[in-house]
Amino acid sequence: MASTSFKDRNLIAVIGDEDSITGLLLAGIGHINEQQKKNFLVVDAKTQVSTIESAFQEFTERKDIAILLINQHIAEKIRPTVDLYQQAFPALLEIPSKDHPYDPSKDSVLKRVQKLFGD
Amino acid sequence: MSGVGARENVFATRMALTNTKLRLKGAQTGHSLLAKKRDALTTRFRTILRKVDEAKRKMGRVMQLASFSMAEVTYATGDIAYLVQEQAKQATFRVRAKQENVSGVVLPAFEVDRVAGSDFNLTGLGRGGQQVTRAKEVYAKAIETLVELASLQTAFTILDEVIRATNRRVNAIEHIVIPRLENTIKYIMSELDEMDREEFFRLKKVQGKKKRDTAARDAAQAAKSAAAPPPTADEDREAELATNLLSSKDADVIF
Amino acid sequence: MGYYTSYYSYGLPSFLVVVLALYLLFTGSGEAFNIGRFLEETSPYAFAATGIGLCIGLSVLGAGWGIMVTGSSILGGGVRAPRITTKNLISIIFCEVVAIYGVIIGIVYSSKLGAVPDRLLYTPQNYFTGFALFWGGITVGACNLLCGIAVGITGSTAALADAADPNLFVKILVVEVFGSIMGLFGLIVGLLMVGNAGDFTEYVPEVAGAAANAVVSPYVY
Amino acid sequence: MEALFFNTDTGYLEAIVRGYKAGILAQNQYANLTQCETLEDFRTQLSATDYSNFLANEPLPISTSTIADKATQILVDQFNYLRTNAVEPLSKFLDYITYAYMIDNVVLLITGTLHERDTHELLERCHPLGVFDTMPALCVATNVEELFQSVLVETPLAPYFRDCLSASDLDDLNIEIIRNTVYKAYLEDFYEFCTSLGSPTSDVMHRILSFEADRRTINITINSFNTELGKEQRAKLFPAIGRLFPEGNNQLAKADELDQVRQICENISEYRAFFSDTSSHGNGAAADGLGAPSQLEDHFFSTEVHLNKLAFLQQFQYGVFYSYMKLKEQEIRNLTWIAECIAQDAKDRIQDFIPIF
Repeated sequence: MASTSFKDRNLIAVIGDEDSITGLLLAGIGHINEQQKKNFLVVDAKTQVSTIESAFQEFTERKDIAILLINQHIAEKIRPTVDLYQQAFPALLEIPSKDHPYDPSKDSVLKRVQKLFGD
Repeated sequence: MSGVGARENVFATRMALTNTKLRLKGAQTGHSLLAKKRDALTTRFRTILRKVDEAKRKMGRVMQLASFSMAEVTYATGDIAYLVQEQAKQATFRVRAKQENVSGVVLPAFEVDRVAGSDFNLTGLGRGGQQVTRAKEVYAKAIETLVELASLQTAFTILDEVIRATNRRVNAIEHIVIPRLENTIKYIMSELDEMDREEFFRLKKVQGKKKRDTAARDAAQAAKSAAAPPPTADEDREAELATNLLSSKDADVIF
Repeated sequence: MGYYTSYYSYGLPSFLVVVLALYLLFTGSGEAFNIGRFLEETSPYAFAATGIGLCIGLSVLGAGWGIMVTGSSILGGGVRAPRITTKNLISIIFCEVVAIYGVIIGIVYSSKLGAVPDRLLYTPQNYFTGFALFWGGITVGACNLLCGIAVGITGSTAALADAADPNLFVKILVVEVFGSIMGLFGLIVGLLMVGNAGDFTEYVPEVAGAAANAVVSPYVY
Repeated sequence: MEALFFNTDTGYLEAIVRGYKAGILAQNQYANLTQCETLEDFRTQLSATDYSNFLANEPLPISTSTIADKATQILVDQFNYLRTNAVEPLSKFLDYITYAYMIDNVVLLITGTLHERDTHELLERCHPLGVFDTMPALCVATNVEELFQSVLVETPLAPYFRDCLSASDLDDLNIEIIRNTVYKAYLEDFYEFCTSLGSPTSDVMHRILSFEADRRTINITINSFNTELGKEQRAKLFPAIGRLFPEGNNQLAKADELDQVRQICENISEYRAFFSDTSSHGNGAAADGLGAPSQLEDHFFSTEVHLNKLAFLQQFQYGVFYSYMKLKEQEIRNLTWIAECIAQDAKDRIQDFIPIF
C-alpha cells in the first residue's frame, strides 16, 4: 500500500454525465490544476469509450486523487477495466446517475461483497 | 504409519525429534496467533462489509435525492451545466486522509475537508438561486456520504487483501506445516522405536547367538576354539546421515 | 397606433381647414362660405350620384373591412382547427350581406335617376329627390360601414373563440347576428327616406308657353 | 381602434398563435402523464397530445434532456414560423422576445471565451431562440475584448452591454452580475418599446413585464443575502420598472433578511400572498432556510402563468405572442419535471408542476 502517498491525496474526481457532474461541481469538488487538467470528465452519448478509458487511467494514476466517482452506466461501458481495478487508492466508487437508478448487482465491489456474504 | 503424508526429510534421531517438536510448538503458537488476528480482522471486515452494503444502498437514495434537487434547479433556472463546468477552478470540497489501526493493519479513512468558497454564489441570481443553493447543500451532503462510503470501501479493499494473506498463512500452517511436522515426529518416533526393537532383537539375537556360540564354543572348546561375530556397519551410517539432514531446513517452513 | 399616427390623422386636416378658412376670411372672400348657395347651385344629380356612390362604396368598404378582419382570423385559426373554417363562413356571409344591402339600395336609388335637361332640372321635387338620395346613401353607407366592421371584428373573435372552444360559437354568433341586423336598419331607413321622393322629372310649367326655365333659386342661372 | 387595423398585418398570426395555445396541455392530459410508470408510457401519452410523435425517432432509453430539447425544438419551429410571417412592429416585438435568450447565449459565449474553450462547441449549447446572424462570428474572437469590440457591437444587444461593462472587469465572479445588468437594461427597453406600441399591447405587456421585473428584484435580493454582492451593486441590478419601483426597490436594496423582503412586499396586494403561507409555516423559513424560498419560486411561476393566461383574454394585441412563448416554456419545464419524476421514481413530487389550463 502506498501509505506515504495517501496524505497528498485530497481531491475527488468524477467521470459522469452532465447532470451528475454539475451537481457535484456545485458542491465544490471541481479543480483545475496548473496544467489545465480537470478532475472531471463529462460523458455524453457521443463520448468515445476510449476517451472514458483513458480518463479512467489518468485519474487512477494521478497522485492527488483520493476518490474516483464514476457513474454506474458509464462504468458499464468500461466494465472490464473497472473490474480489473483492485487498488485501494484512489477509491473507486460507482454512483448512480439521474437516468440510471442504482443497481447493486452490477457494482464490482458489491459483487465481491455479495460473494463474501454468500459464502 | 511413517509412509503416510508428507514429512520432512530427517534422520530419525533424538536430536531431530527434539528440534521438530520445538518447531511444532512454534507452529502451533503462530497458528493460534494468526487465527486470532484473522478472527479480529474478519469481525471487523464483516462490520465493514455490512456497512458498505448499507452505505451503497443509502448512496443510491442520497444520490437520487441529489439528482432530484438538480432537476429542481433545471426547472427553475434552466441549463446551468456549462456555466458551472466552466467556472470550476479550485476545489473547495476536498478530502483528508487519516489512518486507523486495526490489528496491525493501517486503514485509511477519508474526512471531508470543506473550505467555504464563494464559487457559484451568484449562479441563478436572477431566478432559481434558492434552488441552486439547495442543490449545493444536498450535493454536499451526498458527497459526504460518498466520502464515507469511499473510506469504507478502501478499508474493505485493504482488509480483504490482508485477510486473504493471513488466511493463506493460517491455512498453510494448519494444513501443511503442522501435519508435516507431526508426520515427521511420528516418523522419527516410529523409526526410533523400530531402531529400539531392532537393537533389542539384535541384542537378543546376539545374546542367543552368544549363548549358542557359548554353547557351541563350549562344545567346540570342548572340541576346538572358534572366531567372534563381525560388528554391524549400519548403525554408524544412519547416525551420520541424520545429522546432515537436520541442518537442511525446509524453506517453506518459517517456524 | 402611436402618437404620430393620431397627430397626422387629426391634426393635419384640421390645420389645413383652419388655414383655408382664415385665408378666405382675411382675403375678403368670407362670403364664399355660403352654405345655402352651395346647396342650391349644386345640381341634384350631383347629390344623387354622390349619395348612390357613397352608399355602395361605404357598404363595400364596410363589408371588405369586415371580411378582412374576420378572414385573417379564420385562416389563422383554421390552421390548427380546420373544423372552424366551414362554420365561420357564416361570419363572412354576414359581412358580405352588408355589401349586398349597399348594392340593393344602390339599385333602388339609381332607378330614381332619369335624364332631365338642365333647364328643367331645378324644381323643388328634384331638389328633394337629390337630397334624399344623398343623405339616404350616406345613411345606408355609414350604417353598413360600421355594421360591416362590427360584424367583422365580432366574426374574428367568433372564429378564435370557436377554435378555442366549440361551445362558444353559437353564443358569440348571437352577438354577431345582432351586429349584422344594424345594417338592415340602415337599409330600411334608407328605403323609407326615398319613399316619398319621386323620380327626377322635367319641369312642367303651369302656364303653357311661359318661360320654360325651372328656377327656384336666385343662385341658379 | 386597434381592432380596425390590427388584423391587417397580424390577424393571421394572432389566430395561429391562439391555435398553438389551444395545443398547450390541459389538466387532464397532465393527469394522464403523471400516471405514467416509465418514460415509454410517457411518450405514448404525449403522442396523443399536440406533441404527436415528436419523440418517435429517438432511441429507446429516452433521457429527460432529450424530451426537453425536442419540445424546445418544436417551440422554436413555431416561433420561427411566426417570426418569418411577421411585419413591423410585430417583427420587432418578436425580436425583443429573442433578446432574452440572446443575453443568455452571449453570457455563455463570454464564459467560454474567458476559459478559451472551443467556441464551436459552445454554439451547440446556445439556446436556439437566441441565435443571431453574427453569432458564428463570435467564434472568431479569441479574447473578451475582441469579442466585445468587434462582434457584440454588431448585435442588437450592444446598447445593453455598452453601459454595463468594460472588458477589463470581465471575470468569473461578475459574469452573473453582467447577465443581470444586461437583463435589467433589456427589460427596461422592452417596457419602453411596449409603451410605444400603445394600448392595448402596452396594457397587457406592462403588467407582465412589471411582474417579471419585480420577480427579478425580489429574487436578486433574496439570492444576494450572504454573498459578496454588495448592497450598492445589488441596487444597480434592479430594473427600474415594476410595481415595487421605486420605493420598494429602494427598500429592497437595503434589506438584509427575508422578513424585510416580506414586509416590503406586503405593500403590494398581489405579492402579499407569496409570503403569506411561507409565514404561516412559522419562522421555519429562517430555521430550514430552504423551504420558504422555493415555495416563493413556485408562487412566482404560477403568478407568471396566471398573468400570461390573462393576456389571452384580450384580442388585437401583441401580448399573446410573448405570453404564448412563456406559457410554452413553462409547459416544457413541466414536461421535463414530470419526466424527471418518472425517471427518478419520485412520485410524491410529481404534482409539483404548475398546470397551465
